[in-house]
Amino acid sequence: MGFFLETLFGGLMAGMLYSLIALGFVLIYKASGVFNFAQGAMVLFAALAMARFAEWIPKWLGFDNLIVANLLAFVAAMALMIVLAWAIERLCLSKLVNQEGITLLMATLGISYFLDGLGQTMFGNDIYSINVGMPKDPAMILENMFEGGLLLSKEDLIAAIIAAALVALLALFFQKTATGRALRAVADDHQAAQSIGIPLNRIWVIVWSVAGFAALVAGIIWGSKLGVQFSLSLVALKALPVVILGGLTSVPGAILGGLIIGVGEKLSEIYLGPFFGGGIEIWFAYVLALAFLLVRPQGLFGEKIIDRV
Amino acid sequence: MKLRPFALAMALATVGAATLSMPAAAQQANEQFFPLLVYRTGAYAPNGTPWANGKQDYVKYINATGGINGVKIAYEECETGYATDKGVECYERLKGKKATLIDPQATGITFALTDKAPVDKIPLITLGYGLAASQDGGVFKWNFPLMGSYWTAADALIQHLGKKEGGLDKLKGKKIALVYHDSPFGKEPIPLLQKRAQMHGFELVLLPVTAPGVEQKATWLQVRQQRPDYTLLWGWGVMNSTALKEAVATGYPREKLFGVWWSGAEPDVKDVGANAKGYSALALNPHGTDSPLVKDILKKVHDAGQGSGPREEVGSVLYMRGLLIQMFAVEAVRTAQAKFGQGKVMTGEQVRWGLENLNIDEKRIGELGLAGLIRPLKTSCTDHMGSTSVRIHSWDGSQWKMQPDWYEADKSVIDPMVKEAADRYAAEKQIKRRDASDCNA
Amino acid sequence: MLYRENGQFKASYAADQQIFPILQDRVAIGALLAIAFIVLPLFGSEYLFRAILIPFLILALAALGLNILVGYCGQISLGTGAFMAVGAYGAYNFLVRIDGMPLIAAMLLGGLSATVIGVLFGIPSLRIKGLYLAVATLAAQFFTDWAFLRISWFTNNSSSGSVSVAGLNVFGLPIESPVSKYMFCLVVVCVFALMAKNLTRSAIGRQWMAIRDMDVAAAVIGIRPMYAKLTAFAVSSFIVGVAGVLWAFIHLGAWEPAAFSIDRSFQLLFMVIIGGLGSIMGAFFGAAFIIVLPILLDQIPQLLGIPLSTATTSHLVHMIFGALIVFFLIVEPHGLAKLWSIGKQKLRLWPFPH
Amino acid sequence: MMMNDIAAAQAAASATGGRRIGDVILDLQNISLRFGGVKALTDISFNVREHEIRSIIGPNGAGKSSMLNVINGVYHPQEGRILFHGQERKKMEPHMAATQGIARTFQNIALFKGMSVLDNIMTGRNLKMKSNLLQMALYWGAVQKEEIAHREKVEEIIDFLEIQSVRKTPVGQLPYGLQKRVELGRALAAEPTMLLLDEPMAGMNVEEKQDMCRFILDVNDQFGTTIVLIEHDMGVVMDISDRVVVLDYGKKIGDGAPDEVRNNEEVIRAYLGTSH
Repeated sequence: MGFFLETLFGGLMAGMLYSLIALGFVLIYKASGVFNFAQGAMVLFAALAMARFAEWIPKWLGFDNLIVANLLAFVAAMALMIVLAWAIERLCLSKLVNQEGITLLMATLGISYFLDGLGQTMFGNDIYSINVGMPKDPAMILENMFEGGLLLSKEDLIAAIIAAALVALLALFFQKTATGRALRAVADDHQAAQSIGIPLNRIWVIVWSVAGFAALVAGIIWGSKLGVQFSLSLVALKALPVVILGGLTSVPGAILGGLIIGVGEKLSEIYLGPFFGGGIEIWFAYVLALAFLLVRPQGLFGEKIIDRV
Repeated sequence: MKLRPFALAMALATVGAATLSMPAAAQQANEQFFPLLVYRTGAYAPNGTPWANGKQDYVKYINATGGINGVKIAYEECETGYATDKGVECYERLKGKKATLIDPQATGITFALTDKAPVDKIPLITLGYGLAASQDGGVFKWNFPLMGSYWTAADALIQHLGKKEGGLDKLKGKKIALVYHDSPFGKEPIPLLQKRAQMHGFELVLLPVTAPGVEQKATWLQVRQQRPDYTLLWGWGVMNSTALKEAVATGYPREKLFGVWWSGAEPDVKDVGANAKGYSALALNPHGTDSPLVKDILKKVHDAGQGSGPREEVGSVLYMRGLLIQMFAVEAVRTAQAKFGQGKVMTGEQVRWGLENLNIDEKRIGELGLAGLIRPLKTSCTDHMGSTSVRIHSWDGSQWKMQPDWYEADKSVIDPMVKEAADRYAAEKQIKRRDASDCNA
Repeated sequence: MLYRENGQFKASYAADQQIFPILQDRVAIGALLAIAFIVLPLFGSEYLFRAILIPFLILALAALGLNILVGYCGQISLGTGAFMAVGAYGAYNFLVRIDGMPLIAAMLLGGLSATVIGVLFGIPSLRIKGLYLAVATLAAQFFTDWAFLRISWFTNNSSSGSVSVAGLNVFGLPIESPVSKYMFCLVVVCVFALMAKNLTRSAIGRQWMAIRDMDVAAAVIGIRPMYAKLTAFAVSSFIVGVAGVLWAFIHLGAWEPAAFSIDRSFQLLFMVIIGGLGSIMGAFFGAAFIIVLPILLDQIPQLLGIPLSTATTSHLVHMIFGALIVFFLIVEPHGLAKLWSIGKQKLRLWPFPH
Repeated sequence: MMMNDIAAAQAAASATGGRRIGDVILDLQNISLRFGGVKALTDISFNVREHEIRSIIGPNGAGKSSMLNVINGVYHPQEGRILFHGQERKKMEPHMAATQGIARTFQNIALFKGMSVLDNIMTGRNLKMKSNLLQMALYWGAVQKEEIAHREKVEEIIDFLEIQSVRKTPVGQLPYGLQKRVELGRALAAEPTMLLLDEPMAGMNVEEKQDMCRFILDVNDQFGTTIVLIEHDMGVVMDISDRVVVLDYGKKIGDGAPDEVRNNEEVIRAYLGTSH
């Protein structure tokens, strides 16, 4: 029982991080109809920028303070992500308006390749660390209830809390602010939004910047956990089933989907894995999402697609 | 207007055709050519880079000190990205330039090249990796897994655990987990561990990690559930540091965690720092900058502005492994020259003979500037490994600390397995085992 | 003035429905085949065969298969590597488990195994579309990656999980030397390319394109979406599976599942995009481009005397590929094949532009 | 001017006597269709007789296109019965309607824009092509013969619609009016017994409309094809239709011969009310 709960917690905490990445997908899809395959590359790019700036800035400016260095690096990395968002809008999206979803998806595949190359050329391809002072050792809780107590990774817990806070923040931003309303208007109907004076281009820059922000935070959390290097871009592949399960257009879907996938894959790996020889979590998440799609093609909270002719 | 990209494409195609059809860039007639297959990009770049730099630095060092009896070494790097098909492309490209020896630097590429090498007559040096069965020179005429294979590594680890417990028989009833990279590299040790488990009565728990290994939460939850007495780590690249971090996060004692020699370098622990304290791994090669060889390289290569990588990297574990691989390559050429002609460029076949007749004794080790740091190595027609000596080093939170004891793989365990696997391979490939006359040739 | 279709009148529908209705094109393709079948085997270097031509032919075949699915039928797939793997491991098992299994039979059976799996993972396409389907094909990718690593039956209980083949022959002729390997691939690719072309210009090809361009309208004129999509999946994965067999048997010789990883799937998708969606010739253009470009980028700086580090080159290749993908999608969504036909159009008018 | 021409064409058509309105072949009974909470069609009943030209009119959003989509199986009504040739239709997919001989065109052109005119019309014949996959891959003998036989049929349609000069052009490059014509050609290629036309003349100039009217009447006349037509141009509708159904807000408000409908008060109110 204790172990089951540990697995459950582990899954929930991993799921929260998937939600964070999935949120980046959903935001961009809602606002620009682009299924952004480059989200993973953005995570890597942002994390590389963060890690390297935190290393370089103290050297350039000649001081030695971890907190200041991290703050400055965060600002610099965020600025870079905004520039990136602008460049993507200017050079790519604005030229692909009204193209089909598949074309846009393939364009983001191109962007993702480009970013992988650019990030490593600019920042190097070694393994770098992000030190934001996350506690690494685990905590034991409820020791009087379970034999040996329940193991809880403090780092995962904090990461999950940050992710949850950010997800809540973004959801609020989307629902309550004027920009958020404009974003939703764009999501509903590009042309209508344009006709009432919402500047599409600016909205896209904003939404890609916000996705860049989500990527940066995800990059910092994952980077602090795993170290920053090439494989970080693969975490996006784990978020894909989340988006599919939750529905491409739904913020709550991304959150709930993340938790379901997180818990589902951990439980499956531990309780079903041994019967299959292990290593099943990656495809299990996909097959779970796929099976779900067959029942509900638009995902958990997605809007039903009606073909109009 | 629309024609312009087309014209551009045509121009590119013309240049391309010219480049591709051109004969391989001619190199000096009196140079020994070593292709250097490396990976400095992708998921395994942090580990591949120091390795590649070590290989290159040693070549530069030999050239700076007058070559091999006056024969300079030409080299060319080719990026494989750890991908088998890229590796094959590199091999095909560089072999055309009269390649005489190749270190594929990846298990998958080694498997693909093992079939091609005998045809092209290019020996493969796979120091500490590759196919365990290729130790058997009777079947694998062109493969040289010098210093050890995954079987000797696993054997040494089990011996070490036995020693800690006070005897191999004390392993009875114990539980040993293997957390491994889900690839041929990670799977190779399993047959040996299963055999040892049978011999000593310990329980073996297999926990695969999907490559590249950034997601291990479930694996380490299983470790926590199973509570193995020891856990062996068979990882590469980012999998290692992630494993250590997850071990920390799930509170698995690092003192009970033992890595293979591909899981015991600086990039694996650097990022975990003090939290990895107590973790041990096999040390196939020495590290540090104290040896005369490394000091000399720093002086003659790095101080001359010729260093392949940053100076701080020199002496790191994987850098030293690259250095050692290239050193054996050079020694093979030297050995071959002794037989086929001093100061001549050796062919692939001659280098192969050199590899098969290596005899690096204590005296030679001293001359190479590594006195006391490596064990003698002597290869033969039947034994392409030469030595199975290995030590253990432990991470003290900031650096690797070498432990004094040397381990040798137990021949009585390994040899029958090698023979059986080699015979199976020979049967599959319809290869005839070499006879004595072939050995003396 | 040389390239003219003026005066080449078609007196019958049969003549009008030829693959290359223009005489000059027929001459050109004949010459190309003559070079491929006669000149290259005589004069090509081993490097040219092994490092360029053989992988080019095989990947062009795989891209061709993928193009049927993506370019002709409009069903995006990110799991091509998986279907190649199924082909390779399927053929391997037929070869090692059945005594005296001829290579060509094993190859076709491998293709059929890929067809079965392809259709299986194509079934969701009946219910889900576009982006969602892309994720379904990723499920195929990850599942097969896992299955061939984990289920030792597929690898004939190889302890390391790596398998290899040796002593291949066709009708007693050994497929060992680079030239024989090249010729074998060339024949297979030519046969399949011709068959693929035939399919795309007959009724089923029109059904695929109809589904691609507007599936509701296609259904309304009597095209069964299920039949059209599943045949596209079947034909596509059969061809891709055969390419997988060639890749494993002929090109690599020894392989592990990583040879068919998701990177391979993306690589093939890029070939299709750059080469030209919905074009048989595009698959060849795309494959040539993607194989040759990195090699050129490796070599040209060296020739110019500005050696780039291997890492820089590799990153550069990534960036150039990425930029080209976006470029092609924006400027010429039909890829190199379209540029080629524009070039021909210009040539037709040359030297008088109007 | 134009009306006269059409009337003349109609007169000429009836003069040849090729057309004889027959029995009811399609009977729609109490059809209701909802999308989520939105009612698109409410309790609609009407029928179509063999060989007639049956028009559906109504203001925008009246449910006309939805009605066609119900007839050929794109939408599935929640309530009601559909009888085709006297048999009740069960679960229906669009391609089954095609096999029963129902073809249609679309309000917003639904051509296959990546294909040439010829290929577009050839797809219309797909139900009549019998070769299997392997034969097609080999493209020998029978397949080639079949292709050529169908090509001949398609060329007849191309001649009929007077689009010979663009047969190899990708449809996306054609002007709007020609695209509409190609779409009609694609529907005709299936040799349907019933043809559903969704605003075939929308956005056309007078001459194009005349041409299109002529084609519709010729089809009806020469092949005896039953036609269900949605059209906004009242003049055209009243001139060429045998009977007219009027929809408004998803409900039927009128049904009958053109003259009856023209004088139906509810219809007049609906049209005046929505300023058409």
